Amino acid sequence: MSVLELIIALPLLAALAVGLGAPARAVSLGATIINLILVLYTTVQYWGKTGLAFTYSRPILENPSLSFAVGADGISLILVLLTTLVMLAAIWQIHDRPAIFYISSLLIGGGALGAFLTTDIFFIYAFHELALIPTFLMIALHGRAEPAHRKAVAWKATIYLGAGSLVLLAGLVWLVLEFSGGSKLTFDLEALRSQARLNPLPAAKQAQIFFVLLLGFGSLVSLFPFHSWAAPAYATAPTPVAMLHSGVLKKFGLYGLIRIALPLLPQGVHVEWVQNALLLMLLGNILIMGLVTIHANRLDDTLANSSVMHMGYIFLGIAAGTEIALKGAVILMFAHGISIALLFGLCGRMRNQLGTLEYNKLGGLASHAPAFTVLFAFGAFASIGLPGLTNFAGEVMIFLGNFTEIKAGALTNLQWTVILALWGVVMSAVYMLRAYRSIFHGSPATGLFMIDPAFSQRVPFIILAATLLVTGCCPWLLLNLMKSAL
Amino acid sequence: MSVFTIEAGLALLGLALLLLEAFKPDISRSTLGLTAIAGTTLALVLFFFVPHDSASLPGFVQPWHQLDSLALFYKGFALAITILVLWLTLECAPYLTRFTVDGKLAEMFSLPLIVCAGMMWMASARDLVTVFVTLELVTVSFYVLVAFARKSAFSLEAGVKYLILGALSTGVLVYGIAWIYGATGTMSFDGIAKALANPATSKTTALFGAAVLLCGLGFKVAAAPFHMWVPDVYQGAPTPVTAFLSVGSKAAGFVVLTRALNAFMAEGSIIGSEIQALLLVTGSLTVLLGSLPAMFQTSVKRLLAYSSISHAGYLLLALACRESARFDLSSGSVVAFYLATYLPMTVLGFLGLGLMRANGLGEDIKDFAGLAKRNPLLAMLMTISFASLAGLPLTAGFLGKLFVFLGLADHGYWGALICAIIAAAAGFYYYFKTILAMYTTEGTDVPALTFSGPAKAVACALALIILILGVYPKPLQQVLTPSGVGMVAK
Amino acid sequence: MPPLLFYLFALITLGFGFMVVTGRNPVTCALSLAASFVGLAALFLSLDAYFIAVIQILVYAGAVMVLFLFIIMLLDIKTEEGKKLNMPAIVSGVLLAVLLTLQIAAVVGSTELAKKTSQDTPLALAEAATKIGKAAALPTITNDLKSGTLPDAKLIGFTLFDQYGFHLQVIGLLLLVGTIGVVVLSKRERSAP
Amino acid sequence: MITLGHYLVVSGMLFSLGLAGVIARRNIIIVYMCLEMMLSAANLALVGFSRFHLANGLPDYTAQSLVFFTITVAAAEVAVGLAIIVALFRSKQSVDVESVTKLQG
Repeated sequence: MSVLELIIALPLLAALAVGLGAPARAVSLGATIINLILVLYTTVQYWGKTGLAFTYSRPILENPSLSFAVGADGISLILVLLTTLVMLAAIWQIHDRPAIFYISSLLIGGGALGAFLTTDIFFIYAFHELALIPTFLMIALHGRAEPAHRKAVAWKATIYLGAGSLVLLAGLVWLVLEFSGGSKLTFDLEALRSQARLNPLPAAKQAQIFFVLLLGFGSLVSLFPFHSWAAPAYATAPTPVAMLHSGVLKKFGLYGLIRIALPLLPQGVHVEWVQNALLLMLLGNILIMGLVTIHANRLDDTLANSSVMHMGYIFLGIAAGTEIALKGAVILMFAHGISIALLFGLCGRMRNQLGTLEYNKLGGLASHAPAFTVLFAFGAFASIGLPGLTNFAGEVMIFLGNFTEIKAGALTNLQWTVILALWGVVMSAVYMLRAYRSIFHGSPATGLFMIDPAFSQRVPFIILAATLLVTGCCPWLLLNLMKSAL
Repeated sequence: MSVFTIEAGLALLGLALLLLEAFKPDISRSTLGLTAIAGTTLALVLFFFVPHDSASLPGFVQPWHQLDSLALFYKGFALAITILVLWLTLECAPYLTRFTVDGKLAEMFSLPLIVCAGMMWMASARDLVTVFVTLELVTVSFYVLVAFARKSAFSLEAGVKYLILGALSTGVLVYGIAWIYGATGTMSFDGIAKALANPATSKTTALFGAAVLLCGLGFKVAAAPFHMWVPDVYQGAPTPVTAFLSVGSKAAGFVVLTRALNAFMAEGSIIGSEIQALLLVTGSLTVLLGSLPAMFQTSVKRLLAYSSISHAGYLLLALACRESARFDLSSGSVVAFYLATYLPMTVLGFLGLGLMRANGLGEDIKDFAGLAKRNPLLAMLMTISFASLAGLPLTAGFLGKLFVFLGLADHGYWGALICAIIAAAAGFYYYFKTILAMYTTEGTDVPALTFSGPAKAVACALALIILILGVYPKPLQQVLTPSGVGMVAK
Repeated sequence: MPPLLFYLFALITLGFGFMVVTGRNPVTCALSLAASFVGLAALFLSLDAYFIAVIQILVYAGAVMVLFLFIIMLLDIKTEEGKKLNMPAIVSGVLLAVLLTLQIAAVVGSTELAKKTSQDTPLALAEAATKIGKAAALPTITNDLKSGTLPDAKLIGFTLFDQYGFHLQVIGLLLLVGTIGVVVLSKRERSAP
Repeated sequence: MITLGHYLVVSGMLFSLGLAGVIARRNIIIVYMCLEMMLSAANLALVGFSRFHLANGLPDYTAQSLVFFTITVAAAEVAVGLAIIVALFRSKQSVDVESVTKLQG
């Protein structure tokens, strides 16, 4: 039994225990903290290593070859670290809620861990689906809106994500069929990779498959124009679900592109029509969603839309495909996950205490709740990309990764896109600063009163903020993990 | 002791139960039911220990029986579903007896035994005559079973509809057999395969016969466009019978279909490619016509009926994909695997419906509202069943669908693949609609719902099987070996 | 069979069949069906299937038709006079029937086998006496064959009991199930309402 | 001369007639009669083929055995079917297809 299996199993077993009536909060928090320790231990063990480590495989079916195979490299470890941190924060901040909140958080987190740590396409896909179900149910049942409205929102997300998953399944099936060689079908990612190295497909075919995968993974990550489910879903979702889905689960699509699509189809993304399509779509994410976000009037809308917008940068890293840009993309995935979870967590608290999130009804909270303000500032400034916080490192690497070689006098489409995308950073600054100012500064709005949470309630947010600061100042901590992962 | 002894023994047990009830009218319902269950369980246990080679069969059945892996698999399958159906009948008995004559249920325990024997014989059939007589034994028994709760207008109407369409399909089937016989001069599957490999055989005649025969079988397995009877009959029939129809009768139809297609599509068959195209079109149509209307159903029993049509479509698509170099699962293997996973999830679904009925609830989606509050365990089990029927990963239902998709993609049948994917997406919609209803919290000021200990045990066992097979399908590995179930006789 | 007789009996079969489909009075329909089956039995005779022809008359025209008539009389089912016809169903039924007939005619036209007459494939009775395997052990069959008569019933009986013993058992079971079904479905409740 | 084709066409026409009746008629008993017609048509085709697929110079008796089974099965089906129809008539006082409409569809 590998330690990775334990990491995957722990939250799922905890969810089962809570479902059978164990004390919800104690079991969930206990499992999550043990999990965090295990993940840190694993990361330390991995330090200095390269490639896939801690591999372990249990054959499940011989024909077609299917096995429960686990393994971790730098990228998966970073995402696993992200998952456990966000899980801890999300579960910790649950307050006075029925057990189903704990169960669903554990299931979403456990599903994400499974998706990041298994190396068999079948299980990667399956664990992601496992994590999606509680998301839908929680939005539909405990969302923060009228029943009819939240059901509509949940259905919209279900339809987009369900359709995206099926397109993804079609793409994965295609991959498996193409790369299984003459021998029997296999779902093992490593076997497929070695096959892809030995007999690469022609570029045109790579492009077709890559595009199908891009549509599938893309709609899971709210790639423009398949994004319209995301903002209402996040704005409506209960706080822990919003934190976990936008912070962690959404990264699955990007992870899939980096771990599955790029290594198996290295030329796919560089074929011109695919790249241009991807660039157009991600510009849609950055520019159009940026403008939409600026016009949002409520904090949850701003956060939800900004979460969609920031995916554009990560796609930009994937579109470039260079090593620096991809590492930047991974760092940005980590950074975005932490910062958006922090913001959604704080946003949920505000909604509980104030009952409203509309900017024109808020103001002057800084004087009542200084600690809260500082924590929010960490999230907001990280989201803008302030140097010293992790997001900055990621964004810079992505932008630079696109300029590794500049031919005299001619900028490529990629580079033009980067230049346009830089305007997105300005937009982020505009909406985040506006949100920050209208909530925390100015004259206190009448009838609103909010105090700092008790210290024990602050802990989850402090952990997230500290992570942003530490990895922001020392991005090499993360970079070191990914030495040869790409 | 041979397999045939077990089959004949089952039929005799069925008759014995009838006699018992006739001569001892005061015998209790549960005695009868438990005897039937015990007998079938004993048969299942014995089935694993008797010799499995054809030489062990008595001489007079040997020419008509084959005991290949396909037959053995379906025989075990028939026994398993019969045990579950008998048990379900016992569980639903208090409700069912309100609609039967004098509150008697004896035939509900004895006829399934005869049906089971018929299905087991059908699985071994080597020629069309055996197929015909065993199929009719099963069908006629089902006429009686469907209309059994005759004091309920629903059951009676379902009986009439099943009767008319069953008889129609019999007529079509015999006409198809006639033409196949006319084209090939034989009724044995091996002989048909041999004759069809001979270029001198008249292609149009053979094709016409095969198409008519497939239409006849299409009725039995509810393939489009012969699926219209399914929703009405499934909705009207008593719930245990519906479960039996949707799993047992369908599996029996598919075993015959597998055998017939192995003959029609054997290597070098002159009509192989046409039959394959026919299957693809029918399969695509069936998945769509099953899934799309299901989205608009308000009755869960009807919804399950439509979903059963759509599952038949996936099975037909699986049959269309013969093995290739890369995808070396024979279509028979995939069908067997799919049916093996289909059994626990469908029975669990109908079990839930039956238990709700027994508690005085209806079968509409609105009756499911707040089920999670009334009985969290039942809600969880039903969720597992529906998630698996929808084909969610990590449940048994996913793997079967995945193999169908793999087969279609491998052969490059993109049109059919797209239809299958659309149907799967629609499936997610209607199953989640029901699941959502169970967990909804509005207006759930209703009493709790109880069910018995044995019911709990069986339901939990079924759910566990669904989950275990979803992540660890190895127990079914034997079904999936290339030399396993349903290989084309080469 | 002379062509004239064939056409006569085919006309009887199809003509009365048509009356079944179109007749308004159920009694007429049932009697037409009986007549149609008599015509069909004559066609069976012309195909040297004497035994089948006889049971066609005994079982179908006799037993089954009586059952139908009995039920019609018992339930006192009136004619459909005055009820409106279901036009879409009629149109689709007729259309389907015409298409199917044309299809069958086309298939028949394309088959070499269908062009054979009974003179092309004569029965070789005397020759068969030596070739019929196990049945040759029965002197009644071989004697009949040698004397040039077709021992139709004997041969069918031999086939049924020699080869299809298992199927006969199954059919027996089926008839029993049918009997049980009839009892279950039509017996009156003990406590009459 | 009368060929096998003649018999097959007659059988096909009888089969189609029966099918048309099943679709178009509303009286369940007559629908059931039409079903019997279809079965008989199939029997005619079987007997026709058996006469022309000679086995050892005799008609092929395996096919005629099937006809024997079909007729038996048809008789059993008629019995069960009429019992169901009688039960339906008792509860509804009608044998019209249209009266079977409690189930949606």
